[in-house]
Amino acid sequence: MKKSAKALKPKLRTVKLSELVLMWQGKVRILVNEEVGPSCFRMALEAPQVASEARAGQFLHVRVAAGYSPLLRRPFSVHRISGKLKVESLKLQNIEILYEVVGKGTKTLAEKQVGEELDILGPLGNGFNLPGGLETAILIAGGIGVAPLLALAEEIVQSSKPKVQSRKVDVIIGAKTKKLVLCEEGFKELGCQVRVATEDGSVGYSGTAVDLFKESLSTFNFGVPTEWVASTVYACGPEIMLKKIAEMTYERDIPAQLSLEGRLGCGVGACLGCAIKVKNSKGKGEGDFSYKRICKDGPVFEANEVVWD
Amino acid sequence: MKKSAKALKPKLRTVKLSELVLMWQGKVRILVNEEVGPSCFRMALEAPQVASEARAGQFLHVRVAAGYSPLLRRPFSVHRISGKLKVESLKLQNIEILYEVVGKGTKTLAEKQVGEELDILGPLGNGFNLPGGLETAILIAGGIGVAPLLALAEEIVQSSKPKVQSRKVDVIIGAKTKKLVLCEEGFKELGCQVRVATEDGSVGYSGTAVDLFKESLSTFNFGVPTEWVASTVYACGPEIMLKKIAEMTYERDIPAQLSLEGRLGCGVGACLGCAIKVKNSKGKGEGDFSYKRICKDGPVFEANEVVWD
Amino acid sequence: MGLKVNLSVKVAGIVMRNPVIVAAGTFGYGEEYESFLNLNQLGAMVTKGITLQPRKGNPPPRIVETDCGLLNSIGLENVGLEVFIKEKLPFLQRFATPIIVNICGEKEEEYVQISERLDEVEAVSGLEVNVSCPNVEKGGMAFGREAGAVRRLVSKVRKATKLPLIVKLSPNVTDITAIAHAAEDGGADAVSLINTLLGMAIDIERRKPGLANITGGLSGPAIKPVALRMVWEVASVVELPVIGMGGIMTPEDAVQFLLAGATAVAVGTANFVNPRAALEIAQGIEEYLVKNKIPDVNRLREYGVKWKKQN
Amino acid sequence: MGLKVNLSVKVAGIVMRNPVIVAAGTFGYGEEYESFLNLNQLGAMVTKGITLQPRKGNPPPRIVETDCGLLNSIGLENVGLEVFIKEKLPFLQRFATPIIVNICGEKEEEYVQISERLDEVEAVSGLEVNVSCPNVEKGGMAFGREAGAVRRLVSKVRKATKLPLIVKLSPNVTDITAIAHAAEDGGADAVSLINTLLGMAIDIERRKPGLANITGGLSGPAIKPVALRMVWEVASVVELPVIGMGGIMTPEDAVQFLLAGATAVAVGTANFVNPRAALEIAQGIEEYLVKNKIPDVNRLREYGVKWKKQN
Ligand SMILES: Cc1cc2nc3c(=O)[nH]c(=O)nc-3n(C[C@H](O)[C@H](O)[C@H](O)COP(=O)(O)OP(=O)(O)OC[C@H]3O[C@@H](n4cnc5c(N)ncnc54)[C@H](O)[C@@H]3O)c2cc1C
Ligand SMILES: Cc1cc2nc3c(=O)[nH]c(=O)nc-3n(C[C@H](O)[C@H](O)[C@H](O)COP(=O)(O)OP(=O)(O)OC[C@H]3O[C@@H](n4cnc5c(N)ncnc54)[C@H](O)[C@@H]3O)c2cc1C
Ligand SMILES: Cc1cc2nc3c(=O)[nH]c(=O)nc-3n(C[C@H](O)[C@H](O)[C@H](O)COP(=O)(O)O)c2cc1C
Ligand SMILES: Cc1cc2nc3c(=O)[nH]c(=O)nc-3n(C[C@H](O)[C@H](O)[C@H](O)COP(=O)(O)O)c2cc1C
Ligand code: FES
Ligand code: FES
Repeated sequence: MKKSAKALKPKLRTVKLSELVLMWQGKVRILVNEEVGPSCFRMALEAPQVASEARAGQFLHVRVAAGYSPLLRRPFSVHRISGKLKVESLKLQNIEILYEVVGKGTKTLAEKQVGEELDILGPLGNGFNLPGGLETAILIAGGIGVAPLLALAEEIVQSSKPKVQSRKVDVIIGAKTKKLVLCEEGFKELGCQVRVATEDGSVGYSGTAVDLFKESLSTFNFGVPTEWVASTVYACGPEIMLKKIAEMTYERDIPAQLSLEGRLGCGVGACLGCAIKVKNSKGKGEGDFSYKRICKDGPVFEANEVVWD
Repeated sequence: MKKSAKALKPKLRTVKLSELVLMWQGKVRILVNEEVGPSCFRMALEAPQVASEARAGQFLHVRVAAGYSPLLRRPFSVHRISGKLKVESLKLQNIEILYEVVGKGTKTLAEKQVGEELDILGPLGNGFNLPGGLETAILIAGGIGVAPLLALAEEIVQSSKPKVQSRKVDVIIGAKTKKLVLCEEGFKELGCQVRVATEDGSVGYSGTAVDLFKESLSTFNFGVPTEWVASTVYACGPEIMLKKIAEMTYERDIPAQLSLEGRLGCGVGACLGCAIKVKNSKGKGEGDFSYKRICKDGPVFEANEVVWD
Repeated sequence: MGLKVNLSVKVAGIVMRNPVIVAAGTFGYGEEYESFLNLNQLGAMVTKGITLQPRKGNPPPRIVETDCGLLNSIGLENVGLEVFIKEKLPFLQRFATPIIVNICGEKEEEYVQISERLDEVEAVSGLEVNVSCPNVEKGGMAFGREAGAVRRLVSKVRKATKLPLIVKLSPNVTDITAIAHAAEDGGADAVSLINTLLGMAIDIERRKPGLANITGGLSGPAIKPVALRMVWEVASVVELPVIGMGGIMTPEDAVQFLLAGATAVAVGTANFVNPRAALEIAQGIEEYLVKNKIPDVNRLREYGVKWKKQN
Repeated sequence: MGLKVNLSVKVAGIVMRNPVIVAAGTFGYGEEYESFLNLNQLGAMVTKGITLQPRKGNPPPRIVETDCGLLNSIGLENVGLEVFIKEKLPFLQRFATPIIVNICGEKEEEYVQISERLDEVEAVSGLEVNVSCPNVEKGGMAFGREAGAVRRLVSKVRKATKLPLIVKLSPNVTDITAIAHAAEDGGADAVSLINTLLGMAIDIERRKPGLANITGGLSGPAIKPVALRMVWEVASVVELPVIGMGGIMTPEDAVQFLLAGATAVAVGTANFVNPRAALEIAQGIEEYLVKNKIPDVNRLREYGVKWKKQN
């Protein structure tokens, strides 16, 4: 299985899309800021300048307060690009983020009122790659990790409409408990096949998203070797989950792209604060690594290039 | 004139009232926060613990934001004590402040919504003194300086009701322009005689409150020497105005009490940050001074003890 | 709160019911805060800096707020040693809380005289020797900023009193560990740090310094990262217990200092914002210990000393 | 805007259209910010610190936010001198803005080699000699913290290049004027200050330092009062022009530094918050001058030098 898959694996990152688009900074209006789950909010912003350029996997760098509390911007993945009109020439209007309140910045964000303005920078970073021959996309979300994956599902479904053969999107949503399962409906509306895993078994599979993915590998038709060729795993979630997915996909030679998090400073590649260890392409040994920037070289990385500590 | 007045002048500060009352810290609810003039707001707080203890001239030390922006509390004079019920035993309910937006802290305060909570400390400092024989109180307010003087007018009017011979309250309100004349109605409702001065002459006397006071001295019946005995000037406003009033009242031997401002730290007398130069009682020479604390020894000072730089 | 945890610490032989002290100059002589909290619940109280003679202090403005910080140039205004003993100490003495007197002098001899005098005063539990005040013999600030001078001063004071000696270090130095070592060599029982960072503000409308004295001492959350680094550096190399301070506003801040190696912490500027800050911080430390199943606050300082820099 | 005011300044012989520079390490190699602003409108650009060989930098986490501040321990990750010249400089060269290269070495000899090499490179307008980077010959940090070492290094670099030399001072010293004098004696054309204050943060949940490298450099509004004080101290005693920085976020902050005695200012952390910060600050300085009827920005620095401390 390993050999044949490797030979046929599509090459990722031949085009760095973010380098072709313009980044934008400015104030945008908040259209929606609603609680969609315990401590989880969906925020819609009127930002045509960004919406029309953004791709799934990219992020917005948001200044949550005018003063210095907090001082730095906060990054949030593009969750949904909406307000699209059916006329081809018209641009997309709105951009959405999905966020969880975990600290000062997200708390401040959650207190914002509809109609207020928000200073954003974006779209930043590299989006997910859709290899030419992609047939099945396996999206694995852990907790708030669904945020960029819904945008990805949208992008895949949209890109597969006109001429290309319809692409299949399989989604696994993992969460601690039933109430924290986000976006199930959203994926279903797009025609994705959705499986849910909860750690407490309150709905769906009882276990983590990774457990469910592992089981799916053998029981569902993910597992047929020839299919891997045109399948890619896309995952976003806690580091421990991503690490496990990286190991599993590496062992089985499944191409996988991960959307990583980390502490950002500038968000544009200037401060070198968001370093992540990656294997040197030329390198062999364990110690041969270099640092990449999450914000600029990522936040989407190939699973097998990341060095986990 | 000078001699006779001096002999009869009542002694101030025989009782330090603030030392008898308890200070309180806690969160109180905002009942009103309305713009009453350009950049001027009136805020009412539900604070029975403070309202029942507070005296005119004392202040509240307000934490305008939960974070560190700004870091320190902001002081505001007791402007009005309201919600009093006619039953003797019931305490006062509400306390009001009147403030002008001049910087970060007051801007944040102006953005507060009715129903929100505010962390306050108070009542702090020494209030105005009402000497026993007081017959005429001359209140001189410059700009936002009306804030403590309305509370004082209330206190004088209330204290003069039962047995004491009715006290006269003459008020001079000075402001840059008509729109900035605050509380005229409030004083009138209390039965005070009110004169207004505007620097641009848009209403009332054309000039400053000090100019009007000076003229009043000779043209109105303030000027009869024997009357001074039982008259006291109470003033609050910009430093330059207070300095001039101090000079004028000193020359004429009129007792005067000033409510001073300055930068406060703790507000309770602990940090020694709010120093103001005062003449040493025993001292003679120019150089013989010591520092008092605005927050604890003031904010009301006798005009003739202050050393102006 | 299932677990019963120990909050009590011992610094320089002084036993405190909890590790939270109120810092010198930020709690007056105690009486100013009596209405707001039960002074018996503090770990210890440190007084405003006391000098031999009363001091008027600096002209106003003496304080300016900065972003997340406070600049002060009080200039050691205080009632002087004798008035302190007669008029201020009797109030403080009513409480069970240890009283530490922060002392300062213009000359070594003054420190010695103050220490000798306080040695006879029963109510005093210890001395905090402030070696970072202006106007001292060896050319102002340079005094607490030079290891030799600190060693000499501390050893002279050491001879003058049997009281526990805490030496309060200035952060305005190249290497604070050298100063801490000097204090240790001189015979200190503990060190406390940091005093304020020298800073300045300018009023651009008047085009003048914000403080009459031009420069002042910076305190508050702004200095916390610097304070924490210095506490860690010092606690890693000296044997003495360390009292950590600088920008502590919350229980979480205090725990950071304890993890860095401090035995106790002091709360300064936070008192101005919240008079009950010290008590709430002590409570919060207790909750942290319970939540993390750490039975004794003295365990926290074992963490920091193990961290070693690679380069 | 009635009055036409002059914003142009000259620092170390480098003429700048306005006094606002982007600080080393906070603006990458310029290209990262090109989408957001017209780089031609900056007073000058300072590059990320360049070393002879490429450097990987420190392990993550490399940054932590603090109250009004940012701690970083990037560890001088950079592409190395030759790659910088070949791959990064050509981009920067397209703009009319002076390019100042921030250089750093592990040994004196490295600084000398870098300076010699850049002396031949036409696009470079000047060098900023970073004497406060870790891992240098004389025992790390102590290097830029000791006057003698600074004097020797600067005089060696001085011989290696005819380029204007700006020496960037560390604030982690007892007396920054002594270091500034040393830079002056060594032959510097200007000094820039402050670099970051050494600080630390601790994660109380994991009970570990917030940065992998334990300590890091503090920047942002938190350090402004300290920076301002040091700029004022240095500008009051040295003849050299001073580039002031540390926590400048707004035009008002920048004016404070100019009044304190700086000839130009640099904007660092603010770039992360607002990529257009440097331009908006330059504009705001112009508005301040117009409003206050001050015809030339060079007048501002005449204020601070007149302020004298009483004690
Ligand atoms: C490219 C990118 C995309 C992201 N997209 C989303 C998204 O779509 N939805 C969403 O909810 N979150 C997303 N995040 C995470 C989000 O940015 C953080 O949760 C947020 O910045 C926290 O801010 P705060 O002020 O609320 O918390 P803080 O007060 O800053 O931190 C709270 C706690 O979380 C830790 N922490 C904060 N940020 C990080 C981090 N980046 N990595 C590790 N620990 C951290 C802190 O150390 C602290 O313990 C993304 C992050 C990145 C880098
Ligand atoms: C005892 C007392 C009672 C007061 N009562 C009232 C009141 O009833 N109503 C009211 O509107 N104001 C009152 N003030 C003034 C009020 O406290 C300040 O205007 C307020 O703190 C400003 O906060 P800010 O954050 O908005 O302004 P900041 O951003 O702090 O300052 C704005 C500008 O004002 C200057 N400034 C701020 N505070 C002072 C000060 N205290 N003295 C001199 N300059 C200062 C600053 O230097 C700056 O230039 C009182 C002050 C004191 C000491
Ligand atoms: C207004 C004020 C007065 C101070 N007076 C003294 C003093 O007299 N003696 C002393 O050793 N430290 C003095 N300090 C320093 C504090 O004790 C403390 O070291 C410093 O403020 C840092 O702690 P913080 O950030 O919690 O305030 C003073 C600090 C402030 C803010
Ligand atoms: C992420 C980061 C990287 C930095 N890298 C360098 C550097 O390579 N060389 C240098 O001299 N200073 C470096 N600095 C210091 C800045 O140039 C500046 O002196 C400091 O940040 C203070 O200014 P600020 O508060 O405006 O950021 C760096 C600062 C930051 C925040
Ligand atoms: S956050 Fe600055 S380089 Fe990535
Ligand atoms: S404000 Fe602290 S003593 Fe007055």
